[in-house]
Amino acid sequence: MVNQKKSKVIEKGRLTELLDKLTQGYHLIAPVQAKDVSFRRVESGSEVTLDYINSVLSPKNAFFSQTETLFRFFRDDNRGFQIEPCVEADREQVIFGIRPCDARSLRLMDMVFNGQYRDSYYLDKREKTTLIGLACFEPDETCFCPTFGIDPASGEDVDILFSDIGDRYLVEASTEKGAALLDKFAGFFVEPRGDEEQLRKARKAGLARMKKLDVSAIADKMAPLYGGDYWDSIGLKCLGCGICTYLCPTCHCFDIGDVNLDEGGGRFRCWDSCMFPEFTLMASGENPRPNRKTRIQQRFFHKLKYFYDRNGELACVGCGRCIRYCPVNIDISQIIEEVASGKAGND
Amino acid sequence: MAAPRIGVFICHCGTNIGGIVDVPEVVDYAKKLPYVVHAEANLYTCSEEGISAIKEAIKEYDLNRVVVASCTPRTHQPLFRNACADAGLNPYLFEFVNIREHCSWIHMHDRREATEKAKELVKMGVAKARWLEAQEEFESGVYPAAMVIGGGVAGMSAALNLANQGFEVHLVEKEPELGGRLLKLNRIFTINKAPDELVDSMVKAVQGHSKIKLHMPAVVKAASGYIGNFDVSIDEDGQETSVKVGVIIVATGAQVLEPELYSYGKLDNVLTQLGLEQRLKDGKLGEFQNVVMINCVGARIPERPYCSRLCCMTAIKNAALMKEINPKAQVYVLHRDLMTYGVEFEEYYRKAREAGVRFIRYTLSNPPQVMGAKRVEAVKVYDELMDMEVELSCNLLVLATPLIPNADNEELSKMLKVPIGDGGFFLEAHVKLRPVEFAMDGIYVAGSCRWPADIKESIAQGYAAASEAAIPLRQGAVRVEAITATVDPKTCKGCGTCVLVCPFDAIELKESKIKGLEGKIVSEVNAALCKGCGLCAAACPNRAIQQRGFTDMQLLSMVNALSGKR
Amino acid sequence: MTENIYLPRMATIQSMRPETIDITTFRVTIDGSDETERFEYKSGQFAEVSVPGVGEAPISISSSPARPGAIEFSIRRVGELTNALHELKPGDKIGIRGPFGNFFPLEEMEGRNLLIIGGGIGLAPLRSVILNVFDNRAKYGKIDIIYGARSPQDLVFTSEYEEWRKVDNTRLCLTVDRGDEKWQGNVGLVPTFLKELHPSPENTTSITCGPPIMIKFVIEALNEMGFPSEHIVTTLERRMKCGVGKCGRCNIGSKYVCLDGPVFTLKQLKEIPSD
Amino acid sequence: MKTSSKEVQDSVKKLFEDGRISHFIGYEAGSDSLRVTPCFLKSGQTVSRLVWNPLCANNLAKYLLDLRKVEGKVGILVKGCDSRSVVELLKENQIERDRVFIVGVPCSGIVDGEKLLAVLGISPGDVVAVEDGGDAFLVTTREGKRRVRKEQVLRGECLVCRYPTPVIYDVLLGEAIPSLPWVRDDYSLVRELEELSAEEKARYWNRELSQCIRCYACRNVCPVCNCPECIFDKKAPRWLSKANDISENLVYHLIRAFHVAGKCVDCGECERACPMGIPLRRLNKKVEKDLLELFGYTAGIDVEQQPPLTKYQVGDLDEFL
Amino acid sequence: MPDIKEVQTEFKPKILAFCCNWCAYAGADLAGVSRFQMPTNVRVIRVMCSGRVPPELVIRALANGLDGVMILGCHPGDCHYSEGNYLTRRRAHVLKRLLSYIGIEPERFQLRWVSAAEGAKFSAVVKEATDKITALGPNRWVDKK
Repeated sequence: MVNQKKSKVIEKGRLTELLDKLTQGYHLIAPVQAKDVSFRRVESGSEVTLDYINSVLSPKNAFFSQTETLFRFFRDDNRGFQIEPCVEADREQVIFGIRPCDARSLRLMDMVFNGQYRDSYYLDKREKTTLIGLACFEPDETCFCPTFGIDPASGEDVDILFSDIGDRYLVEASTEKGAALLDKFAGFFVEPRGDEEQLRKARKAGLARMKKLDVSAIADKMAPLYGGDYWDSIGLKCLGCGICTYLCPTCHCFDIGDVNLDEGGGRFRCWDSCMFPEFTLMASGENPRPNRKTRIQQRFFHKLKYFYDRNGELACVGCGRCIRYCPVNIDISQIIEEVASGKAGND
Repeated sequence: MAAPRIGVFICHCGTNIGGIVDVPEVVDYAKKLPYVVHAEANLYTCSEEGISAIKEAIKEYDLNRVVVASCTPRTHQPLFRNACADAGLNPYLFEFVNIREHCSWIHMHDRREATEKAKELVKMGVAKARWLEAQEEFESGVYPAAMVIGGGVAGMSAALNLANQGFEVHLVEKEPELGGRLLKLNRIFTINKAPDELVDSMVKAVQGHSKIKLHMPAVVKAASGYIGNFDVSIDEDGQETSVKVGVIIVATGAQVLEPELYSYGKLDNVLTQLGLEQRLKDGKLGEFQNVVMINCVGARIPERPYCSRLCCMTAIKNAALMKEINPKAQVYVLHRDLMTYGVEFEEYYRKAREAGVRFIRYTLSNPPQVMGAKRVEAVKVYDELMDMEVELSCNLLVLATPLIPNADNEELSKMLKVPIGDGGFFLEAHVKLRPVEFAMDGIYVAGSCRWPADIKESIAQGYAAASEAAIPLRQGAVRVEAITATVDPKTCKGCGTCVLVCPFDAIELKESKIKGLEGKIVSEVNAALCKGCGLCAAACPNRAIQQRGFTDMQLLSMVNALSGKR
Repeated sequence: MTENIYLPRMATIQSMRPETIDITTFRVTIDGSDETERFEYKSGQFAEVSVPGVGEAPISISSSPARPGAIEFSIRRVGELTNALHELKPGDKIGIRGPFGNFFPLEEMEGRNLLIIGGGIGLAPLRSVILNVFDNRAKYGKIDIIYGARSPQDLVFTSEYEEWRKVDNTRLCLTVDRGDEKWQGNVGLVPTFLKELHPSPENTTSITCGPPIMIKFVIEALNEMGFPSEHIVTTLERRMKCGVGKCGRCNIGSKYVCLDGPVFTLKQLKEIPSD
Repeated sequence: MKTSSKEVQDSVKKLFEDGRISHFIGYEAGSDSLRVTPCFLKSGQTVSRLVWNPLCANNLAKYLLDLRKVEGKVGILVKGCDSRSVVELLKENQIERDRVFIVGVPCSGIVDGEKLLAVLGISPGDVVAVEDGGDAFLVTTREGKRRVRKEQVLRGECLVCRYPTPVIYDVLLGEAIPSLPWVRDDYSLVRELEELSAEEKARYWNRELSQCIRCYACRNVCPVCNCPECIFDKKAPRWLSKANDISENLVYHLIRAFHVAGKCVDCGECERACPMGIPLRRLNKKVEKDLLELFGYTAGIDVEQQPPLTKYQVGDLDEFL
Repeated sequence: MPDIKEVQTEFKPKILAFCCNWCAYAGADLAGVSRFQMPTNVRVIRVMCSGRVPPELVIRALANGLDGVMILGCHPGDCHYSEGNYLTRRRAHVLKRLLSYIGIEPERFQLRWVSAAEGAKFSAVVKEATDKITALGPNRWVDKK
């Protein structure tokens, strides 16, 4: 953290130009409009949209791609293989427009990919990335990030925070990395006029209405529900698709697979989901989670208990994607409420 | 299952393959393919030496899969499968790669590309071989009765042959009389005798045979089943009867073309050779002076390119006869080429010439012209040899027309599921190697329904078909190639798609009796009815039904191998 | 750059010894001088063994770290990867990542009697323990090995039994579910056999590995016999991919089998969900 | 939508009371006012949870597969499209007719929430309730009642729905609706694409399908995707790589389109479930259109009708190049 | 994923032909016996009936990068199994239209009838397919732009 927060301002009219400039030195990943908004690598500032509450896919793809080559191999004449690790992108990347909830999810993902075993594929990209957050003033119905102590208008988990205050963005660096980037593009930023804090405060008014659930002892309250019939009807309703896990910014499960060609091949990892039956299916044919009930139970226990047990944090940032996109309206916030209030008891 | 150990045998086929494809290069390539533990070249893999090389290699290298790259499985697969079996390897662990018909013979001018293609074909074969599985053949009984369709000489010969071997025979003839086309003939060529003697003796033998059941006049209305087990429904004089037989011989003969040429059908002194014979036989020919015969009428023309083979001899026969009846008559035979092969026929032709029959060659581009308004008065023809046009006076014009397929061949072919080839004649399984069998097991062919045949040939073919047909009858059982469908009852969801697409009603939905799946409705294949087409395997939504020898795994592995994937 | 945890090291199959119809012991050295020696592991750990182009699977190490020179894996062919492994031949290359997971607490067991109970292929990691303690024989008390398989043909490491039996103060008791004409040993399930043998819990740690159903009943039997839960050591099996606690599929409750296991004491198991 | 939630509740209550069903699958209010969620009842005591309104998009037929083994009959609420899925499930022997009790409701269209919000210019929280008002939806918002013409805000499949009344049922709640006035060209979406050049088509579908994240929601939500082990999940042989790239995505969606050929009833669930907004109906509609044009076949009408790709006519089109 | 395919200078399409054992495969044999010379681009996979070829296999072959796939079966009415080719024909119509709908040129997937007697037709079909697909250029299953 930078001790002295140095606030700057950029006029809205100059944003596209700034983004264009960023694409020249960095891989710029920013929200792009398709049917819904998604974070994509962009080649120019004009591709970027800022008219969104949150993206359908979180920017986790930029660190933990849906499919990522771990290494390639080539056969040699001597029944052996030459293994060639995949070279990481040589350029630094900037994620522009990340919401505070998604930024927090990266902190949770770091806990997984760091530690005793360092996942260099994730961590290298993480190190090479500068996060430019966009403060969130108009959350969606399904948003409940304050539940997890996230201030949607704060820059706690980003390097730089942009706050839309009408005709300008208030720009604050919260890390050295962020400050360095601002310095590099200093020409775009001007000194604040003075009314910025006030404007921002006004915009934040709406946030007071945001859903904030009680998760104070949720992990403990989950424990007795294990195996209970509370999960039966949720399991019955669940279609077993991977929407909730794939859209979730904190879900990190993956599978590893091989490609086998005549000349060689490679090994890749790709997203996987605890909702899929094969996820835990062993070669012997045994499956410790044989049905949708046990799988959905795993998902909620992982989010609300197991991750907490291991890392001291809940594995949810309240972004609301799984609620918004679940085709059968399984709602984690409802489940949290029911667990917290004791309504989720086993009949 | 032991790890695959594949042996690859690449045939030079003398120079047939080796002269085009760089066989040593293919062998080296094969050696490096996955699971290949041995690869060698053979001068002729199908020779005794080649076969023993396979057997030895199976033992020496402990092979559990064999791939031969040579000619076509349609002729040689049984040979190599037997070689494997002799060496103690299940014959279904053999895979055939065709690098002759499908490679060296069709790419003779591009040795490099042909070699590359041969390599890739071998690679695909090896990829499939890796997934081959041992199979047991299903055995099914053969009902000891035969059906012969057609009561001409071919059919009667076949029927008598089988009946004399002690098998029950159903002989189906559509006319009210046995004898077929022969009944209409006046004389038989080379021996110059009336056919009656021959026909009568055969008909008597047939009629008096306790093992032969005659259906006459009768036609086949429907047929179903498979070798050993056919159900044929016959319409016999308006009454439908059902007959069960183990084999079927098709000997339905052919008919003579009635041409629309040379004023035939318009002027009454124009006859076909058959018409002439009819008149001679009935003694209704009357007086004649100058006879002109034209050969190849309606034959060897673009619409009907084949040579009917019999007409030249018929024309010679009848020309000589005309000269015999009226030695003063001028008899001309106008021909395009004369087919008088072999000693006997050539001699017959010489005698006709000696008797004074005159032969004039014409060409298709310059055909004879018929002169005369109410009757044919003369025929103009451009004589190739003399290089001049001659006008022959004529009061009897006789046209030699070809045999053409029966109109109902198509109907019968659909009923029996046997193919019809070019021109509408039935098509045998292999022109050289399987001349009297159809590709459909248990159905055989003899006589002119397959190709114009003279009496001698028809009888020989009748005997040949009968002796082929006697094999399953005698053995009492046939083995079905183990390419039938199998169901994985665990993944089968009982949707019944396979039941709907199976052309043989070989699949039924039944309650499973397998432990752990009791009561589950799943598909069950009746191996006796399954003909191994694989329609079910392609239609099954989750691939719970597979065709042995052509599994998804095997086919997809070939596709992947071709695209450089493993 | 830190070490890439997903990159396998190339290794060479030195020999393949068939144990049963579908189990083979692979003796493997890691390519490069000293690399095999630098592969430091402990009994109970596993490695991710891979065939490039086919895949990777966690396989427990069946050799003893006290006997360097090569690493051994005894592998049953059950899936794609193990099938592919069985289709290789000596001299072929495979990939190795690891060692991963925790290990049997052999140091804590010093001075104690050991009761080693195995079933089927479950003897593989236990063999690592057995050979290890044999090589440090003085540090342990009595060693009882109870091992069972479905039939005499399914017993693994049979060629070594004679040698094992010669070791001081060591007993090897075999049982099979179904015997044959030649079989003269015990016939019956492992837990039943265990009860019959009735080893004393006194100063004894039991280590068990085998099919889940066997483990369940062995633990029940040990409980009955008075073994305290901290001295009942067992292993768990889950589908694993990464082997390093990232891919998320092998958890039981908050524990990752690949990271916190595969070795657990009954005491630890009692604290996590039972699925 | 003349049928009210109350009618559904009463009727289901009676079915339980008369012992005609042991389970019921219907809808209940969702976690916000633009959503409903599937509801599973085991007794008549909780029927008050049931709702029926223009938000009831889910095709509940898929759940019949999960309840195959329960004791007693399973009651289910079906709209026209859902009933056609039931027909397909019956055709494929996946359910037994006498083990289900079909409660049909005529449906004059389901609301597309996103379109509704866009047309009204409001956010989800503003909506209180949506009701059927004949040719319009009556939307209760925080600010009062609004009327929206149906054509503006209907789901895509409802705009081309030719079966507003269930084709199979044991009881029909409300009056049959013979046709919907706005339905005209069923296949304009398909035709538009058919007219493009090969290159343009490739570009279009590459762009759309490159977004696919292979969450399999389209498959899992689909009632006719009911194989116990999908071929995409099989390892031997492997038809599809788990690696997500555009090439494999194409393989997935093409094979899936083929697997539902002749079974897809255009209930629209795949497209509704897709989080990435991929126009999956455009793919399925293409096959539907071809089956109609080539073989005169429409799925989900008659249990006795044989699937088009399991039969043939000698006179079928025989041109290929 | 690893794309280690080398770049070809001259485009030589690779075409797969599933041939029915009874007709097209025999027709191909006859073409060989008759020494009809033809382009080397086509590789044959023998199946017992054209009806054995599921759309998945065609789709997979095209996705794998093969430039064309043909199913060669018996003429209508001539199926050895009486109706396999009719079912193939229905499936192929639907598949061909679907492939074309996503931008795969119709020439890349062909169903053709070749009898056992049509050696000349087999070679003509091979030549025609090779020419047409060569003219189209490489299969762009995935639009690289």
